[in-house]
Amino acid sequence: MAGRRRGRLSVWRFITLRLLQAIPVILVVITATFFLVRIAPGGPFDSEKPVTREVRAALEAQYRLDLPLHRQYLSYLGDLARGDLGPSFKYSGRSVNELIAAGFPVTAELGLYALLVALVVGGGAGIIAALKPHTAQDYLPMSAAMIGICMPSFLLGPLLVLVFGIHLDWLPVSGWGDISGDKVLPSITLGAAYAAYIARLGRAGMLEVLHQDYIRTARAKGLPQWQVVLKHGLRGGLLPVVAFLGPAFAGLLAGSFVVETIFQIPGLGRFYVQAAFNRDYTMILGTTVFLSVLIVLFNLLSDILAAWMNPRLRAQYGRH
Amino acid sequence: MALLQVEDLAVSFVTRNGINTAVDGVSFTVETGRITAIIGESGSGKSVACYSLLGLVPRPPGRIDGGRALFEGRDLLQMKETALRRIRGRDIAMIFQDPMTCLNPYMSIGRQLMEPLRYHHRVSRQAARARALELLAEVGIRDPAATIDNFPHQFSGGMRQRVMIAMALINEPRLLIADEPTTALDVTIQAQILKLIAELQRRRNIGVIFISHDLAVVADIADTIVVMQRGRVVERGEGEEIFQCARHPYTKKLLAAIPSGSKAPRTEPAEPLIRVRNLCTWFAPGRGAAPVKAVDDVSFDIQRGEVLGLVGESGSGKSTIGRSILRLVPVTSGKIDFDGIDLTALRGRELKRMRRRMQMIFQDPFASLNPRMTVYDTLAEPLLLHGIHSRKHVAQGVLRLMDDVGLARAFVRKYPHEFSGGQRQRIAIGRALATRPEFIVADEPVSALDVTIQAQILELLQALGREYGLTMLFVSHDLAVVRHLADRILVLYRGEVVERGSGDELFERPQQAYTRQLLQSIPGATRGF
Amino acid sequence: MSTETLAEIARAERGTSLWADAWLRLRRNKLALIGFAVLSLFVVIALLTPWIAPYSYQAQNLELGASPPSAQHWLGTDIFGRDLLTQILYGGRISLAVGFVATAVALLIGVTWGAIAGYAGGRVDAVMMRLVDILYALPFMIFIVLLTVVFGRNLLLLFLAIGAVEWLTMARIMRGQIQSLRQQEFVEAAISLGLSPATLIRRHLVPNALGPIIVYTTLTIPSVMLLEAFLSFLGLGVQPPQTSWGLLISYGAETMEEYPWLLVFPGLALTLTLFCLNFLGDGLRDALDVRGARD
Amino acid sequence: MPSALFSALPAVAIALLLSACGTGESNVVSGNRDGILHYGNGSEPQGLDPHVVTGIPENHIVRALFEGLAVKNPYTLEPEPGVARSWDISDDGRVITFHINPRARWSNGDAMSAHDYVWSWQRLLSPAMGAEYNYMLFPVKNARAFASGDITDFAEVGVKALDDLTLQVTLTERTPYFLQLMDHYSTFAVHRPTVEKFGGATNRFTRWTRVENMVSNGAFRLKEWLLNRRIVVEKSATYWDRDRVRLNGVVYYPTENVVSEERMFRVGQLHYTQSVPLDKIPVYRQMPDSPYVQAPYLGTYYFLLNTTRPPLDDVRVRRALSLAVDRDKLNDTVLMGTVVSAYSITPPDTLGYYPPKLFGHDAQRARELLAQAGYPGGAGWPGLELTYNTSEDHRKIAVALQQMWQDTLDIEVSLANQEWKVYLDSVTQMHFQVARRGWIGDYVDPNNFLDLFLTGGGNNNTGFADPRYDELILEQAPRAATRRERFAIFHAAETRLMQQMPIIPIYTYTSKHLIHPSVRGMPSNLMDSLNLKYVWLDRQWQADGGGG
Repeated sequence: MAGRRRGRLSVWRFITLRLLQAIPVILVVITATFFLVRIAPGGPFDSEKPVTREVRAALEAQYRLDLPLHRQYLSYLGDLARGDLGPSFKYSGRSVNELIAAGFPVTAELGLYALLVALVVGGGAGIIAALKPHTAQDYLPMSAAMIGICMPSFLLGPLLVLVFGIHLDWLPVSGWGDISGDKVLPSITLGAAYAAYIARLGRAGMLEVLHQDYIRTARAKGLPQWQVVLKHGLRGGLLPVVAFLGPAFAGLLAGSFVVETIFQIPGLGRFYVQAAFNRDYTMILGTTVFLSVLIVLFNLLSDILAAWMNPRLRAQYGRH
Repeated sequence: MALLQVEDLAVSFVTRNGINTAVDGVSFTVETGRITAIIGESGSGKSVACYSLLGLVPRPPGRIDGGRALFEGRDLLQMKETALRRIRGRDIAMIFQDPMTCLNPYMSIGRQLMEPLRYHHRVSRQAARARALELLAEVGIRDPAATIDNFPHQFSGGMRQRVMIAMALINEPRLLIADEPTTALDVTIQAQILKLIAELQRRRNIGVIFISHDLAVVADIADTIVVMQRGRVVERGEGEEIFQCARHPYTKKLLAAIPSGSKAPRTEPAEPLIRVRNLCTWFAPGRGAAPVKAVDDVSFDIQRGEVLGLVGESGSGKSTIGRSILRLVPVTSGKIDFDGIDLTALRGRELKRMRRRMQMIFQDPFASLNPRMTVYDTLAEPLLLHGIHSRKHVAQGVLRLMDDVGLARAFVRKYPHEFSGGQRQRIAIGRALATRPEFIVADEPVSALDVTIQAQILELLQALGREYGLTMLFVSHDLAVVRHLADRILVLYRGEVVERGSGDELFERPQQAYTRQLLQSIPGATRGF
Repeated sequence: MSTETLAEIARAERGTSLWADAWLRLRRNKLALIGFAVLSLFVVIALLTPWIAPYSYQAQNLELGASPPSAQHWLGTDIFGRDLLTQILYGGRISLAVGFVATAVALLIGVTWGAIAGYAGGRVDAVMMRLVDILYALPFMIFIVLLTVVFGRNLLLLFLAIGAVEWLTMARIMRGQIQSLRQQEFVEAAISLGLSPATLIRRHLVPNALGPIIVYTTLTIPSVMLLEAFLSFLGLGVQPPQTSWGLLISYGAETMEEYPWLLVFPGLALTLTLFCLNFLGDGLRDALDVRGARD
Repeated sequence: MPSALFSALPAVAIALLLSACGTGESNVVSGNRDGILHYGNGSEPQGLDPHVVTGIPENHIVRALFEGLAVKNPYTLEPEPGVARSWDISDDGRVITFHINPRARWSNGDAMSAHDYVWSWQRLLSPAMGAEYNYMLFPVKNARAFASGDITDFAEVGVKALDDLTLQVTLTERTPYFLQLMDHYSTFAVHRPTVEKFGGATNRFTRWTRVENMVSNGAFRLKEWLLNRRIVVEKSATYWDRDRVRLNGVVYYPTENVVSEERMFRVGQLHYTQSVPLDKIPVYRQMPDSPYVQAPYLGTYYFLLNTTRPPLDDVRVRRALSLAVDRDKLNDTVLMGTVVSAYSITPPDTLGYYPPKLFGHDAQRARELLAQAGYPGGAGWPGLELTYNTSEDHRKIAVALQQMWQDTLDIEVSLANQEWKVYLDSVTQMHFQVARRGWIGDYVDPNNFLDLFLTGGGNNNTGFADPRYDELILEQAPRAATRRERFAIFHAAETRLMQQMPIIPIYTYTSKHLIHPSVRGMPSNLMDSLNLKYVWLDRQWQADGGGG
């Protein structure tokens, strides 16, 4: 009992430690991004019809760009410490906080569905392939996975729309939460590449596990094959997948831009990419900070999940 | 009628390189209430024979070529998979060799225990749990109620094997197949497990097949002994018969392989090569936590040309001492003096020079060889690194080493996985000797090997020790092995030296209770091997 | 002591035997060989393209416009009336070069970085991997835009830019591999021989960690080819009339309904490359895994 | 329980798929029934404050929510009454008196007054505001001085409320297009109490344009604003001319991706698209009852030539390049006949003005010119780089031009596409040799195009400097007594411009939309100007196949 309690406490220690380690990372990211965006050619007020000098000066004053660079930096850090990501340059009268708050839930939902698709399709394909390696049952799903990996979403998205949205008229071609079923195609499109990776990872993991001694033990108990695979093989086989999920989910959020554009989804991915195109300084910084925090959190989460799924690792973290 | 009657069983493996006959016309019987031991070294087909009965040999590449296996009158070999599944884990249960890998690490032992019961008998969860608790108590798990929800890694090897046994017995099978159930365990634990199996068998009156490579292990418990070599049964008999009058040369070899006797006392004058003073090696598990005192205030000398035995069970710190001397783990405090040089103070280039003079042979010849380096590369590396041979002449050096350790020269381009365990250990020994060291730490060099191989390797070590004039620290959990080889013995318990003396002294006049326990655990001890 | 053995040893001395052996084993894997042959063919075709291409890659025939496959133009023409086969041939030169060189850059940096971090452990590892985290989080597009401005545009820069992005994952995989290998006894054995860390990493750790790296590499090459197209949009990649498979596919995707052949054929070229790479990668992994060679 | 999670996944996935079945009634069908127009608006507006925003998508929404003093008739583009019931222009054309319609109301019921305009224009011109379109009011006396901070008393600026319903505007000089500017959103009035309540006159960071706060004066009022999803406006109950408004509402979609927009149109999610993918146009053209609508547009697509650097400092080289371009062929092939070849900067028929046409496609003459410049047959050609911002259509044109120059003149031209802001930077810094450019008129007048090339002008970007040209545009044209005289001066200036060829005009833009056949009252015009007051949806319209 005592040992277990100490283990619990240490998990919190571990989490705290990791979060503390993340602080310098995020600080460096902020600093580097802050200066990088200002070095990049073109500014937020550049447009095809150039503004007069007076107007530019007034705009810069409104956005505090008239301050010396180090003062801008310090005042940004000050605002950030208070949780204020500043006003957007592009969307007048909107704060970056507000824009992220509007976009993130949508992207998170999209990412979650995409991940579900990836897990169901990819995990399923990986397991099926691993059950009978080097047969058609292996080659077919794995070939599909390979195509999935190299099929960019700017290609898969429109293809799915053409087939299911236009020719078959089963599903809406765009939108998010407006028409029933409009979440299906984007989720599949975004999840496809990840499904392919998961299929490969899952297959390799399952093959490895199915050769373990404890699988033989399970079979010696007289369990049927499906129980052996699902009850004894799955957990160990999918561990590499879990380790992949954290970075993958963070990647999904950052990489949802293309899918969000194709399907006109009001998510964070569009803001993230457009901010860079618009040189929306505060928005670039805000989304970058937000995403790096997410990356840290999701990596931590997938580590914790992996540890939770793997009792041996659980013990290791307990000792840390 | 016999519980199990196997007749003319033949199993082969179809591989790309042709057909490999693994089991060739094997027959044996198992009676209710009796233990049949199948003895043979790795690759003799003893495990395949038993696995094929239960359909646990993967097919393909495995193939059953013929024979019958009547279990209570029904031929197991003719049964469909579904019918066989009803027998597996219910009427016939198995225990496997390595309790570390044979339990599912992701599932609590309780769930694993209950699984066969729930699957075969559709018992409620509560009832299954109650039965599991009973069995855990029966196999000697302390406080089962508190530990039933623990995971395998939270148990020691011996305890895991007890769990395995409980799992096998939970459905009250009529036949138990135990495949080398004690080979991966320390001697003391091995003795306990053997006792447990014999006890349970008597209490339940079931039939047992006990598979082992070591005659000594089964000496006390087997009723019938079947000796197998290269897929065939070469000898069979009631337990006592075999020991008294073995006919087949292979059986005799097996008997002879059981280590026995003490080494003759040394006559050379004592001149310490290594002095260890107040050695402490602690591991810090993390900031703030109390350190694990793997080695705590240990002092001893090793004389030049001496073989010093270091005995203790897993976790006693015996391997850590060896690694501390070789500077493979950081020393917490204390002094290690090698021929007048303080090893703990060495850095960089000096340390590298020193490494030439001291080498190590590891326990697991599977893990201690780089799987992607050929014998040639493995042996040439130290020769080139320490400039013992020029690149031009290194091939000659490699060949000479192979001769020394008794490996055929033709194998020079092969990879470790292409060798048997004993051959691999020969490569490892060759690598250690390549630098012509003065001192060698042998860390359980034979405990992963079959007895027959064990004897060969021990002999090789002895011969090479003489030839190279080696000083050796020989680490083992097996007193019999150590006694056979060592001039003096240290007994280690929980990081401290509890007793020291020559082999005979310890065997005849053990001072400490722990030493006595070690002595009693030697398999076949009562038989006087 | 037969002369045979000596001859064998003499052979063993030449070159690194692991790679020689891997090659021997690879030669027995039919799929991998096919993959290797097709890829080699692609490379040879890419090298010979200026001589074998049926048309000039920039000559336009605006009146013809986009036309489906025909006797004159086997794979059809694009909207400028340019021969698609020629475009694919020339695009292959760029794509294959980008794919292989950029991946090689990523491989070099990633493997070295990951191996050092994984071997050193402790604080060094923490600092090195935090740097990887930082690079992961930086806004990629701003980074690329800056590159174009600071260095101007050229292909070498493109390789470096892609390599500089792709090595991060490589480093992570490598580090994980090295960390688990680090615990193995043969590493301890190598240390006790007195090997320097650099030699130890190079001779003992890296060859044993190559399996997953090779598989990841075969997946990286096609994604790098597509990334190149994206960088071209940001102004870093190849400029028209030069082209690449990635660009052809992205143009083709825009007009997949009107001129499907403009998508299908470049897509086929990329997919074929991907499959061959994959077969070769799996084969190479198996070939390097000397243990798996038993059956 | 991870295993429980995994076993739940298929169920979730199936549920996800099932919920998809049946896409239901399309937006077009329901919109036609309810009088709601579904409008592809190109992108999310950067805001809805008329004095802050600058783009075209913003224009569409702001003009639905607000109304200017005078509005353009969508059929003729001539000004017609808006908030002002009528206006008087003095004989010298410098004083305009607007008579505010007494029925004009803010959406909260407040009456509109001339003071609203005085205050709003002061807001627009205030230096602290940084309104990018403040130059729209520069024709007004002292407006420029006030905007640049030279004078601080707004009373000196030529805007006065003579009484609640009378606004008097004094201009520096006769400005024939001034009335048009009253339909530009920067000159719209905003509701003073609302703006001040949420932050003050010149604060850009206020929340006054949010749905719950916004007070506007147009035919529609803001109903819903979901970022990057849609903006919904509904018919205003307070609008003075509400009886003529036939739509009940409009839904604006930020259709950033033109290909996606076309697909939305195809499945009946949109009545109207902002643009049409080039490759889809032939298909739509062939349709019976085609929804494809194309019309000339007040804009020119051209290439800037950097006249300060060789080889383009030689007018013969510039002319050779221009003459070598076969604009008609480009239009017929790559551009699918969707544009009008241009040979000068001002679009033809800019309120009756026609630009000079000094040249056509002439390969022979181009080669001669190049030879005269010292590069006979392309020999000794130093190379040339053409810069364009990343876009599929720009790329196509650049690739075609590159080959035309290669074929005709035997010269090497390399292409460089740049990301938008990098491209803008290159153009303003003049770090280019040839750069793609487009100009869309803010108001229908040649001046809006010709003043681009004034010496040192912010949009000149070519190094072109001609004192005589400056004089014609700045001195003579404003003093012209009649439109004809004025146009003659412009013609002379434009002739000078095209003789020196600091730009290569390529084509006059066209507006291209897909408009559902049920949409009525949406005529094409040169400004692509939409007046929602005229638009209605034909409920009777029935398609045989639905969406189109």
